[in-house]
Amino acid sequence: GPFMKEAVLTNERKLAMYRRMRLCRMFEERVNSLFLQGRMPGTIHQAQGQEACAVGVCEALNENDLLTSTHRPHEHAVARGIPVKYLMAELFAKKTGCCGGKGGSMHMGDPEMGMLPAIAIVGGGIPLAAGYALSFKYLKKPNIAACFFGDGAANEGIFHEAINMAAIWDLPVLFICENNKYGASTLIDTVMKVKTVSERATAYGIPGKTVDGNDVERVYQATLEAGNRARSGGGPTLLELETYRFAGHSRSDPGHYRPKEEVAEWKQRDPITLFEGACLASGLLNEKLIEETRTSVEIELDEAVAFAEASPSPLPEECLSDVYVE
Amino acid sequence: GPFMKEAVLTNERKLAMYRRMRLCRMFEERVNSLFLQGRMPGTIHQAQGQEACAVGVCEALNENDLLTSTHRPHEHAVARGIPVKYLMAELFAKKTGCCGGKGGSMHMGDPEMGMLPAIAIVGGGIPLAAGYALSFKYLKKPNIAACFFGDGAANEGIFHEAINMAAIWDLPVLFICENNKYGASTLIDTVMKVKTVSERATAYGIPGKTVDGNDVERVYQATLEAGNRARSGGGPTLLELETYRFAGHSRSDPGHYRPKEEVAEWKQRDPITLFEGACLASGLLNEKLIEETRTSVEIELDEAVAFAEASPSPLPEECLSDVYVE
Amino acid sequence: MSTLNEMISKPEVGGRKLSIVEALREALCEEMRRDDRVILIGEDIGVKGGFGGAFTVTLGLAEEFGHDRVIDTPISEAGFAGIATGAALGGLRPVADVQYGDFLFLAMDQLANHAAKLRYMSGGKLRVPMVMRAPIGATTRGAQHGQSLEAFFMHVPGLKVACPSNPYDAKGLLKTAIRMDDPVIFFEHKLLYGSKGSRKEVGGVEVFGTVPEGEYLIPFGQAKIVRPGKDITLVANLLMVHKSMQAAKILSESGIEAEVFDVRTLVPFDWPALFESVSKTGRLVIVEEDNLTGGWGAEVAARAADECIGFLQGPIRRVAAPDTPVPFAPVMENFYVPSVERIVKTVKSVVGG
Amino acid sequence: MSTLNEMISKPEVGGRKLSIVEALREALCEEMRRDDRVILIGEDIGVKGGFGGAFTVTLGLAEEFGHDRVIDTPISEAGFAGIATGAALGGLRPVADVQYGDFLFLAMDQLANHAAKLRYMSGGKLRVPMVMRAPIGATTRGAQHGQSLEAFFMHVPGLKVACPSNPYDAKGLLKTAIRMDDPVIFFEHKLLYGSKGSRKEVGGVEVFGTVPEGEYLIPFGQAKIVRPGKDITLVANLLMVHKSMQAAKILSESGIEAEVFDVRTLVPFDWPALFESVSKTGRLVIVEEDNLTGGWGAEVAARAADECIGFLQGPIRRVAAPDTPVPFAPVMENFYVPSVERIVKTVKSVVGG
Ligand SMILES: Cc1ncc(C[n+]2csc(CCOP(=O)(O)OP(=O)(O)O)c2C)c(N)n1
Ligand SMILES: Cc1ncc(C[n+]2csc(CCOP(=O)(O)OP(=O)(O)O)c2C)c(N)n1
Ligand SMILES: [Mg+2]
Ligand SMILES: [Mg+2]
Repeated sequence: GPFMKEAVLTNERKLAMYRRMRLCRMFEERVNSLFLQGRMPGTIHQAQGQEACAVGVCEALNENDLLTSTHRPHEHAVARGIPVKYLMAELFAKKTGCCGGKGGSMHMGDPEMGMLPAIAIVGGGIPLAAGYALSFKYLKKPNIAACFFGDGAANEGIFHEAINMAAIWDLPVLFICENNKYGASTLIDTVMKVKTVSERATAYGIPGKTVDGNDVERVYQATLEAGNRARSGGGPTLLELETYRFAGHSRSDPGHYRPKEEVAEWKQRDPITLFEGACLASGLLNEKLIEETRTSVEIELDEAVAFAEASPSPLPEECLSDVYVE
Repeated sequence: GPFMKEAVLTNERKLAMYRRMRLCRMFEERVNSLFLQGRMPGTIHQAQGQEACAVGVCEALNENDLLTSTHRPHEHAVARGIPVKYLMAELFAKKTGCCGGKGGSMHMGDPEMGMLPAIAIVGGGIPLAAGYALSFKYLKKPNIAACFFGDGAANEGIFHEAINMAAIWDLPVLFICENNKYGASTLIDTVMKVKTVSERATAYGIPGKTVDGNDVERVYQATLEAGNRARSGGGPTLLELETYRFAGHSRSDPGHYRPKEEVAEWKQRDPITLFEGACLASGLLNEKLIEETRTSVEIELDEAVAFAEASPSPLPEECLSDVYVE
Repeated sequence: MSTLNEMISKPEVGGRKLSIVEALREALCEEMRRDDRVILIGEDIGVKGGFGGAFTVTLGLAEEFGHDRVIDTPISEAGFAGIATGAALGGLRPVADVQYGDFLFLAMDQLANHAAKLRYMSGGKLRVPMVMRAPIGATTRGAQHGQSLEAFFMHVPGLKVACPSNPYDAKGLLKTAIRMDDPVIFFEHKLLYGSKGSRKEVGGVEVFGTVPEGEYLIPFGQAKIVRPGKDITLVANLLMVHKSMQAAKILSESGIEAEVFDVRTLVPFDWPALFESVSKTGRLVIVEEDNLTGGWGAEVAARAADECIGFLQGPIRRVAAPDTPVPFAPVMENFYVPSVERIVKTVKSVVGG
Repeated sequence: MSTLNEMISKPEVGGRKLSIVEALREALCEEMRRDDRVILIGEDIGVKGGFGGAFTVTLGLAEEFGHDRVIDTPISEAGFAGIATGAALGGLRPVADVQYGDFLFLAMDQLANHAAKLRYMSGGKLRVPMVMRAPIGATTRGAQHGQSLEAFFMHVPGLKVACPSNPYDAKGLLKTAIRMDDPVIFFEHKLLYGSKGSRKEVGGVEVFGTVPEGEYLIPFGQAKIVRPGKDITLVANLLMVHKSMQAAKILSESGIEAEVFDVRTLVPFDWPALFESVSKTGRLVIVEEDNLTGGWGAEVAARAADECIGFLQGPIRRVAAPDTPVPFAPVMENFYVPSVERIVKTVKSVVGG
């Protein structure tokens, strides 16, 4: 049968997950300050607060599995294991970036690392993941495709069409909705009568499940379970991760449409603090280790920024290449 | 409050419904033979066997309600009460046709008679009905929009998007799925894991209901009920009518993908025979009345064909008009 | 830029300087006050504490007109395009908008197969008085947030297409579009919105045009010669009108007087004015941000190559984006988007050659 | 027509006369036998007892290759366009199809924003080896089943576009498209399919071309002069190649020798061959079934008005459908679709004038 990871997380893996969550968060914080310094073009959509989703899901994926992402891809890319220097270089619009400077923040990804360039059309990545899963199934590969999208994407027609086809063909794909309550400024309850996105799975005859998206172990377990089901021919699952973004929708958004109390409440449930707490309690972590982690992450990010800054820009004419293979 | 029809059907109305069902069926039969004689251009999608849906639904609509239809619109148009001579003239591509010869079989309809030109893009009429319903609600009119579509249309993304918006805004619209088991040659069970289309209503938090689409009284009652709910601000309903088309998908289709037994079985449940039987049993109908009905319908159709044939063709250059208002 | 812009939007007495965002907002506001049937429908356009749409155009309108008239939708472009169309059939005058023009592709079927054709299919019985607003142009957002899409919609019979270059035209054309009984795709360039609101863009052009108080309408199908000249006709729209004006300034220093032709609306297009200008100058260069192949400029060139062939003293050339998606990196994007230099160079190649 | 057609698809030894439907089916069959990764995906293409797609092209293929390779989909054009794209990214070579080209608008976002741009967005790391087949042309089905859509896709960088006029080209180009690593939109004209199968159309052209047995490929970007002539260049594709050939015959009776240029692929376009022909003849008329404004013919005219201006002895004219939706009534549709008479008249207006 296909390779399936252990459900029980070893201490080693937990520590790696902890560091990766830190890396995600600190990457976003670094990007934020660099952006404010005007050192990055375009706009950015950040994911502080959603680290448990990114890391929990990616921890459950195998090397040759495929991940798709959205306009908010930074943490997904970090969690998937794309070296941060290539992500940073992309944000700096450098030739060494993961997309050669052609993609930018909204298209971060690296097919060679098991992640398509992120799709900035809301919902647009859903059929791509299903199609990739079709190729896995057809080629009899043991892999799955995992597709991140937001609560807002669940109202796009493509969500309906792609999930239905994945369902009738039992494709090895996971539809993972990061429900952070808002699509831009729009509260999910105002654009959907159902209480959870996962309920919609019933319309396609597939399992739907809602889990705490700020609990990285829960996210891991749920993803692994759904993944194993998919790997063994059981078809897709619609997995909803309840989470929250601490920052605004994009850099220009102060987020006045969200009650202060709501933001504060969620910050109380910071996924990193939660996991850190658990690891401290179990004695897996201690202040010293935490400090060391922070420091090593800082160094990794410093090196990434240095790499990005030292990297050459693409030549203007390079915009003409990569349109066609032939 | 808005005008709501009586739930109990008077004998008078039942007789009118019976005649209308006959008119639908005999219209299709007449069109079929005219088409085979090569007297009609293009193609046609016929609805023999689905008369209870067309007549039951339209009987529950008020004068200023709005109906939308599909590539299979003939019986919907007849049931809505558009004089058959204008429908026949359209099929003959004449200037006197309900669309002036610009629409044809797949775009039959007449806004002045409460029916939009039929939409031949599968699912394409669903948001139009919802939008029309939005105008009813906004203008505080007592009306509803009723939208016919097939089982195949329930897999189009627009089905998902439009029904969701109608749901969150409580629009006065009925989504009426004529489930005749097949989308062209494709059996519904092969493209949908759920057993009924109406189950999908749960994904939008609205009522969904499946009824016998060959029982015209049931269809009427279900439509009236959902319509009253919509008229009084209760929002949309997804109504599924289980039925069957006796003919092929389109004129060129012999329908070899359907088991003979299945076709035979459904023909046993011919909606007209069923209603006729009930009316005979209750003494409302007798052989004489049935014969008179047939005859009067024949005459109406003869006159329609005569009108169509006597009507002028549009001028070639007329193809240039009606693109813009200004 | 503001001086160039003055020349474009002929200052009127009693006018104030507004950004395009302010001019568009004023147009929506005036039309909504004038006619109850005018409603707005789109994503994040009326949410309390929200953005007023992706570029603040609808900011404050929900407060004045309420949420029955400023309707926030789910992220369902095809769906609300169809709902706007249906509502228009039902007697309303919806002004819908997509946050980025690129998303119009999601609504393409509803716009091109339905909104554009319903009147025709009905034999002239129906009217579809709706407007779809769409911000376009490259602003370092990459391939899915920077396309120019005029050509796709200019090619759909049944749709009208507007593309204002300045606040005066933006207000006047939007008011006309809202009163029009045909569906209109209304393109706005992100770099022309102006910096009011939180959305200032790098490379943005400060277009504060003088806009008269209150009522005025600009008819569709009337181009504007924003700079008269005898040597060559420069046809442009949106941001490219401004770049063409800058190029014209530089060109006149070397004795070439370019006539700058602002199309204002692509459908209907003011062909008589174009032919008159080209017949006079004998030379034509079209400037568009759209990809070269199949851009709207091709149609302009084709018409001139038919109607004006006898007057042409040189080749008809186009300054357009190359046939590639929009790249992210500014160095590449600046190469991609037609520059003043490229316009100057191309004009000289035509006048010289 | 068959004699004209002979001239088009140069008979080869060992060839047989096939309809375009048969030629396309043979191309699919050969490629599927050659390469396991080639799969078909679309509506009603493999159903037992079904149609073999809307126009019988895939008839029998499910029987040979099974339902894992001939995949029947729900009616979800955007969805299966995206799934085909994803499968292509994953290493398969999907050949998808819509039943009528008009439905491509439903998949426009997946085709134009995704399939066309993924390679670029990835900095050249991805390949999207997929084909989307689409039957086009007016056949008295009305406004939503008769459009010609080449121009929309010719304008999307990242997509390639083919439009064969005869069985020989249809087979050779489809085989090339399937082996190509870029996404291809493959247009087929309903009236050229031929009457085999149940789908004979009124006004259909009996194009039975000689097609060699087995292996041959036709490269994209190579136009074909299907009739040499010295007086004027007639550029056409699909059905219009045949009407242009008929017109050329009539014209030669009045001493005008038209060179008929079959574009075969719009992207890439064989510009050198076009410029050579126009430089030789000095006159250009483009014949397309598409709506005039913004049709692919506009691009051809624009390029010639740039590159060949010095050689042009007359205006560049286009024979195209008027800017209206497709009408249903045959009398109107015949007026709408470019006729041999209109081509003859237009050519004379150019040669005369
Ligand atoms: C098709 C489409 N419509 C609109 C947008 C503009 N937009 C970008 S992100 C966003 C909100 C998405 O919300 P959600 O799916 O919940 O993801 P989140 O931002 O919460 O991570 C919107 C409307 C887009 N990028 N694509
Ligand atoms: C968007 C779109 N895709 C495909 C078609 C071709 N087509 C016409 S009818 C049909 C089947 C529709 O099935 P269903 O919705 O069940 O309606 P029915 O024909 O059974 O009444 C198909 C695939 C179309 N007209 N529109
Ligand atoms: Mg969200
Ligand atoms: Mg059906």
